[in-house]
Amino acid sequence: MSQRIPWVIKYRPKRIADVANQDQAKEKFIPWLRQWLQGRPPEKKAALFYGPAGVGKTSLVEAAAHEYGLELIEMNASDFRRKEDIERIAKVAATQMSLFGRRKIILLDEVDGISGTADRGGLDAILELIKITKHPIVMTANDPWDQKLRPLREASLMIPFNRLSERYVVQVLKRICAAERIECEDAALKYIAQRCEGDLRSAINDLQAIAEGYGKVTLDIVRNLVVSRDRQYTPWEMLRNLFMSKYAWQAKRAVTHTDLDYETILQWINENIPNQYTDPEDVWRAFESLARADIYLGRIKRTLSWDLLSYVFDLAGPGVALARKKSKFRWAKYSFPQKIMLLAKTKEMREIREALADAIAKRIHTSRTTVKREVLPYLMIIFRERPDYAARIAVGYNLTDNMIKYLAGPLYSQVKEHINMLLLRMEKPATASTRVETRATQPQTKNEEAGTSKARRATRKSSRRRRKGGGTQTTLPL
Amino acid sequence: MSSIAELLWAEKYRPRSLDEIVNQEEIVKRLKKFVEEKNMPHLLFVGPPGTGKTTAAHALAHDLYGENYLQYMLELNASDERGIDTIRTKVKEFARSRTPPGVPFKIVLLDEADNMTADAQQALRRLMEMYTASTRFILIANFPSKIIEPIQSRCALFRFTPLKKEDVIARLKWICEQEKCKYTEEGLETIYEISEGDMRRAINVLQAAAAIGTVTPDIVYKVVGLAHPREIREMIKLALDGQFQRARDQLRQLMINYGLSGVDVIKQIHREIFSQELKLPEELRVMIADYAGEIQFRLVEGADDEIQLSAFLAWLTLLGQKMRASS
Amino acid sequence: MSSIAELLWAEKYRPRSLDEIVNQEEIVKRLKKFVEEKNMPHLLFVGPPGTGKTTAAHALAHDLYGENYLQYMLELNASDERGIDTIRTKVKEFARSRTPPGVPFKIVLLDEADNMTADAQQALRRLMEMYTASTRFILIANFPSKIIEPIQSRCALFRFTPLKKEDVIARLKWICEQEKCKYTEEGLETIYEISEGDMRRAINVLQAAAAIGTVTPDIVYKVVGLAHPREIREMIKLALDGQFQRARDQLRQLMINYGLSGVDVIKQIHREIFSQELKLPEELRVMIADYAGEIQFRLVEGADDEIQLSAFLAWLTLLGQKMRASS
Amino acid sequence: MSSIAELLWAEKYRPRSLDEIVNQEEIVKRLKKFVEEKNMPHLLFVGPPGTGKTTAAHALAHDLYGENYLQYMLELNASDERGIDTIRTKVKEFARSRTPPGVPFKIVLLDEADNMTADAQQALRRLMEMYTASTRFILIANFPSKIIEPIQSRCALFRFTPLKKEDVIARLKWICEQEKCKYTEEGLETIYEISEGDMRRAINVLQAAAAIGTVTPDIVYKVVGLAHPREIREMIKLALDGQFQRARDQLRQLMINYGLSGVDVIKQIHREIFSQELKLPEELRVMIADYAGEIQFRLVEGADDEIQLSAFLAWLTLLGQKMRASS
Amino acid sequence: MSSIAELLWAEKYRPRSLDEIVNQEEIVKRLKKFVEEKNMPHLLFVGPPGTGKTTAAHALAHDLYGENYLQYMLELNASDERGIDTIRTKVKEFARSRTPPGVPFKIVLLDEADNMTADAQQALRRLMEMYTASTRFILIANFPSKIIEPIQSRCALFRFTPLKKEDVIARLKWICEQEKCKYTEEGLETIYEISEGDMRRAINVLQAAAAIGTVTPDIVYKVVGLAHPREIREMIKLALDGQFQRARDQLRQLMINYGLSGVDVIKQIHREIFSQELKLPEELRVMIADYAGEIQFRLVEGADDEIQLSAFLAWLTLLGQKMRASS
Repeated sequence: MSQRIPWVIKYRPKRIADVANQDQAKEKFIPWLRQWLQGRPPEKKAALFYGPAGVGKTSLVEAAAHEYGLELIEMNASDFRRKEDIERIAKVAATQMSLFGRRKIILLDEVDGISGTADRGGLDAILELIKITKHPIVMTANDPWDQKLRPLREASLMIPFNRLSERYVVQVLKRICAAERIECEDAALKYIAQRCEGDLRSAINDLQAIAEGYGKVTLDIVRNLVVSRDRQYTPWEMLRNLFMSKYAWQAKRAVTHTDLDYETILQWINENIPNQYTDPEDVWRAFESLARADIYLGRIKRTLSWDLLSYVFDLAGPGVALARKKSKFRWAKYSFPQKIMLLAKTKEMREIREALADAIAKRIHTSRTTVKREVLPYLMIIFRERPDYAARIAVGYNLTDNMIKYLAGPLYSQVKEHINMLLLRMEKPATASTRVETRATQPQTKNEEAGTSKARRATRKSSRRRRKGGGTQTTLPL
Repeated sequence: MSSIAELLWAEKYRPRSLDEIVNQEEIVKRLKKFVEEKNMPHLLFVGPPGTGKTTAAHALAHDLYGENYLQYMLELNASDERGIDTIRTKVKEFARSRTPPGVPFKIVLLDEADNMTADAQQALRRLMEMYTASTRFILIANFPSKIIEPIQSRCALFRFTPLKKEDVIARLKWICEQEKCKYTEEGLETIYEISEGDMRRAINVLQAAAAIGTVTPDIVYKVVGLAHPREIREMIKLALDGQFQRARDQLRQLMINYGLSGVDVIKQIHREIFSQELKLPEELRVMIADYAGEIQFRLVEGADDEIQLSAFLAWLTLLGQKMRASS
Repeated sequence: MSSIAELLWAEKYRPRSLDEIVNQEEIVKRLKKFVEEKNMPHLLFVGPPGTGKTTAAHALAHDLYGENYLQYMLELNASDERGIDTIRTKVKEFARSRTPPGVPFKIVLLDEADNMTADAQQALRRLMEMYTASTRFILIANFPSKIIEPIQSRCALFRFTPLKKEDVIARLKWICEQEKCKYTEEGLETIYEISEGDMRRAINVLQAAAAIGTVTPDIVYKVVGLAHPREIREMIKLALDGQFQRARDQLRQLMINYGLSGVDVIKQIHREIFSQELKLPEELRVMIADYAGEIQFRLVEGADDEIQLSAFLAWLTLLGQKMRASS
Repeated sequence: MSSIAELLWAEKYRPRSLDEIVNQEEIVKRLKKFVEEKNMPHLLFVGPPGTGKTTAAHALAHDLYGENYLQYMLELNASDERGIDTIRTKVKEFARSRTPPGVPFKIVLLDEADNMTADAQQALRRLMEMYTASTRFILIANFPSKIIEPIQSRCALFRFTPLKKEDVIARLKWICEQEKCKYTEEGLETIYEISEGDMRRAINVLQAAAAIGTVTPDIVYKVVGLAHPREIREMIKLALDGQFQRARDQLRQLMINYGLSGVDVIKQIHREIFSQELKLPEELRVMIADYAGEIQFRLVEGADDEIQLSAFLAWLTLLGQKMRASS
Repeated sequence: MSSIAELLWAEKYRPRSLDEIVNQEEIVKRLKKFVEEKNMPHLLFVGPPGTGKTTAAHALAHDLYGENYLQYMLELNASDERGIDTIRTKVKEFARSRTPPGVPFKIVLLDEADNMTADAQQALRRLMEMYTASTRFILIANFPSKIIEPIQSRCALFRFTPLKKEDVIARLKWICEQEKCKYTEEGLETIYEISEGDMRRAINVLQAAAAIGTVTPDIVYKVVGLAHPREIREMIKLALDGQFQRARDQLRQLMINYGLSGVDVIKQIHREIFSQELKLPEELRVMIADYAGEIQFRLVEGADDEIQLSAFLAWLTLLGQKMRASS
């Protein structure tokens, strides 16, 4: 059944060049790998790739293995990774290649998925493995900031991967469509790309599901599959029927005869109550009823008493419909729930905020919630009032470009300029103050990248790159 | 199939193939496409209990592989051990095992996947990818939000909704014809209402009722041990008319005679509130439903049956008073 | 029987054979038929606690197999045996044991069957079918609605209703005569009211009360650790009369003297609201019943006994004020 | 006794034998009978915390078996031991150990028995029967109503009541003399009020207060981490006077300075509304008590402390306004 | 001062060792004893936010284990961890890791422990017992009364008190000198007042203010004003003006863009309604505060914060309309 190979596998990058959109990662990774291949193992014998799912972390390793003719030894979350399992790999890793054997590269995928209970001793064994290995080791993780991974971070070259741009995802999808001779609409591909939020793998899976199901990829089909399908009433019809109901049973029928799920139904009604009702009293009554429906939903979630589901429908349907006492019935224009759209649109921004909160929470020893409430607002003020000072804090916390963008908003480029100036100054010898250096040796604030000598080298490289104007990510030493 | 299947209509008339599934048309249509193409992505079936998720998964497998489909499918449900260890051993082994010629892939069916730990889901996620050439996963869940993001993005999502009245009744009628049993329209409607969109339950009730005689509402209520709606409505009316004590006596009678628990009573009340037999201003129906829900929740949390139901009737009485006062 | 049976009247005066059962005539008649025919289907006994379900099952077995009936009966308690697996093992073993002379089957008695999960009940159903040749099951449950349909449809249903006042009192009197203990009519009536038709409970209370002296209402309330209704009514009246602080003092006294929990107090209040001893406009009873439900729920959720009951009394006080103002 | 006993006055001054127990005379008299007869039934001690239940049980055992009584007594804490199985194993083992000379039974002391589920209590009942030849159980509970009937009827019941004010204060004074610490009358009275008849708690507070200096009300409130009632009253007054903002500042101060949670504050407010120090029309007290119940419930359900108490103060402010407007 | 990298002052000037902690002398003294003896019980640190609880825990560990103390300390935050299971797994794993040289135990630091449910705390207590041989727990909480009794009795309690004004201001001054930033006395006093004794907050405000210019009251107010989203006030005004839809857009801005939770929004609303920026009749303020309490309670019970807050805005809109109509 070879023609049935899933497209994610069929169109996996074969060459390093095929892994697009991750130039910075490659810039760090390839020289490191070359050192290995030239027989001079680098100081950090492992590299840790991190970043969101589906952006090419594993692919890059596979492509490199393919290109340099390395034997790929892989271990991932589906394998047991107890102490003894890692040690098995370690045996292989500790031996030099035989005369005829191929060189090897070891891939430990998803180290953040190493389980505390089932993979007892696994992390310690990996550290041991890194010490003794005679072959390059690459690890991947979505979230490398977990406290238990700290030793791994310290022992590894940290290589960040970016979320893929929408444009790039569309390109890839297009290429696949061409190769598969699938008729496709640009708008449809764009829609898929938007929804996948930089996760190429899920985009390709979606594409394949649609293409194989329908033989073509049009915006209509995509929308239908991606939003809700399989319904007697579209959300618009559902709303129309609901708001026109004179009797409780009609309204109940409206909300139960749609195949939107209950949470989505509530969102549609939430969005459109003020579109339909004009009198504030009606609006309020309707929302009170909807709020009761939401309370039942909360109770179902907490107690798993599905019996209560029908009360959700009673209050979201008849309750909202019968709230109208003063408003005249009118033909209203209904809108798609803004909250759902807004959440999709801001997903990346929210992720950045979480990452930022997480990074800072660990440094000042408090919860993410507290950081979001008590620290980020003040940081934001500093970033938007004093770009020069902000730049120093950005350097102090190794903030990524995205984080800086989030904090500085319109002043982003100014903060960046200051950072570049700081980096230039750092290239001059003996400017770094001792105070900061001591800080940096503290375990939890330890620079993720390397010791100081290495750092300087990396700095030079990154600042040179920056002068060329390339790159979207800063991983700053110090 | 053994004789049990013959005895139990729910088993006997469980759809074997996608064609026999009479509802969820859109879903069935999409699933049939997969059979045609002999290909499919990983699937995630979500929806409340009793909406046919497991049945659909089996029917799909049946249509793909024929009668003996079970040899190509590994089924793990909630009562099975499904920690990270099982995923790494049992599931992996099955996924790795040789795919027979002519079969495009094997199926792993995981029921109540939302109850699996995050660890186990992580391991699963990798398996889904590694063995995607030879194995497809069907995950079944009540709450999609409890499935980790990377798995969701690897699956085609299918939302199952509670069965519609006409679908359930059509199915019941068809079974009645097969089994040559007598029924009235109202009898079947009563079954639908009692079973709340759960097809299996509906068929069980039908069978029990048919064993006694013609399937009428009376017989149905008797069989399931529920009060006759008329009695429930009487109780509601008594309370609304201000006859609180009499309503309470009626309540006691119902609980004793039918052996109803507090939740049983509230559920029956809830059903009657929206019935047209009960003459009520529409707005009041919603208010009563809301309060009934509140009382049911309290009972679920462990409050006392009698005190809570008294409180409910008392509240109805007060409502009736207000209603009369305002008119 | 051992000496414990002697000590506990509920045991000592438990009917041994169907003939000795003095109520539930209808049921007894049907059960005797089975003894005569030496055959029976699976049985499902439902009804509130203390209505004689277990007693009837034992009496039936006694009449079928004679004095040593216990060797032909396997008694399982659903809440004892953890999980269906134990049940399965035990039943398997028991089914293999020799059958009684003259009767073609043995009996498995499963108490509290409604405490089993739906899944376990499904497994049980299969067990019932598997061993139907050599065994009959008697399932006992409080609420029939918690027994799954397929089991219900396999069993003959017997509904046990709460004992009637005259039956309970006649039985208590008879025991008093046997035990030569003194009582007043009101004392026995109080026992009946407290035990709510639960015969076992009634006999236990009788025994405890008789141990102290003549069985009077005062003694009975003392024995069961309840406040005397009079005191509860006084408290309610004080609050309604605007004497909030005194009502609160009374409340404290009750909780301390009788060791009553908040829920106990609310239950007793609930009982008194409907008593004719308390002169109250009907409307007030209704409002109090409504609010008592709210307070009881709060207590179930873990709110503070004293604060909540104070709130209740405060609310009563406010209600009393309004009432006086409007009249 | 180890050094802990020396350190903790509650331990140091705990009565060792029945003779040393200065209150609960009735109970002590009955218990001494058992010692004389060297026989006793199972016992059930009920009553609020700190009324000497555990102490009495130990003293009884001491008087029965002498100084080394602990080797003949198994002490279990129902809420500690996970489930009835542990209890069963331990009791089994203990029952096998040798019996004390001269007394035909050993004692199993089971604390917090009312925290056991009804099922576990059923199992416990069977245990009590099984080992009745060689052991006696002393069960300790706060609320008798949470102990199942069959156990109650197997035990002799002892009701412990909260200690009287004069008894508590006399005891505290006596300890103060032993320990040579200074106190004012009001200081001891404050301790009594805070400890609500719980002797252990009273002694603990006394010790903590004495460690700081003379035992005065101020010191006592500080030690137990409660706000001074004056401050609570001030806050209430500010709100009623329409000074919402200042009342809220006061609230924040209280929460921050004393580390009071919302429930703590509500409890203190509840206490103060009934104090004579706070001049309030009776009607207002009642309304506040009612609303305090509502807020306390919300807090128990997990609502935010500061928001809920602000809402409470806001409501007080409104109330104050209306009051002034109407007068 | 470094001219390149800069840190948050809250981190930069956090005391590293017990010696560097300048207040809470009593506590520091007791903690130093532990370091000397290289032994300690479990600890419970309670007190308002920003009083140095976490800092003290770190400093203690630092002094016990030296610079690399973090490898012997597991830091958890109850409000970030997903349930007790995660905590259990992490602790289990950590307990297995090697112990530090010279000190016989490692430390588990659990912040915001009072955010755990009572059930989770029970599980925690068992964890503490299980690993007591190799680990010590430091629990941090705002309110001691929200920690269950059995945990409290297993820990040595440390009460952190709010920092005194002079302490806070002295510290701020010292930082200003280190950082060479300009300030006025009134500026620092304003910071103290705004931060309500929370040192961390005070330092955050100082840093932001100093970044803008001389730390004067004006600048401080500006910073605090900027830190609190303007959208809250606009939202309230829009709603009162009848612009429900636009008000809701603002709400979404707050929740999605600023990442505020529902409770955060309610808290901010509380702050705004009593601020002088918002012109509102006093009575209205109070009504809104009262209703906000109600809504916050619903947030706890409901599933979707936005729906509940929409209901709040709808109510405000209605209120605004009535207000305009009456004036």
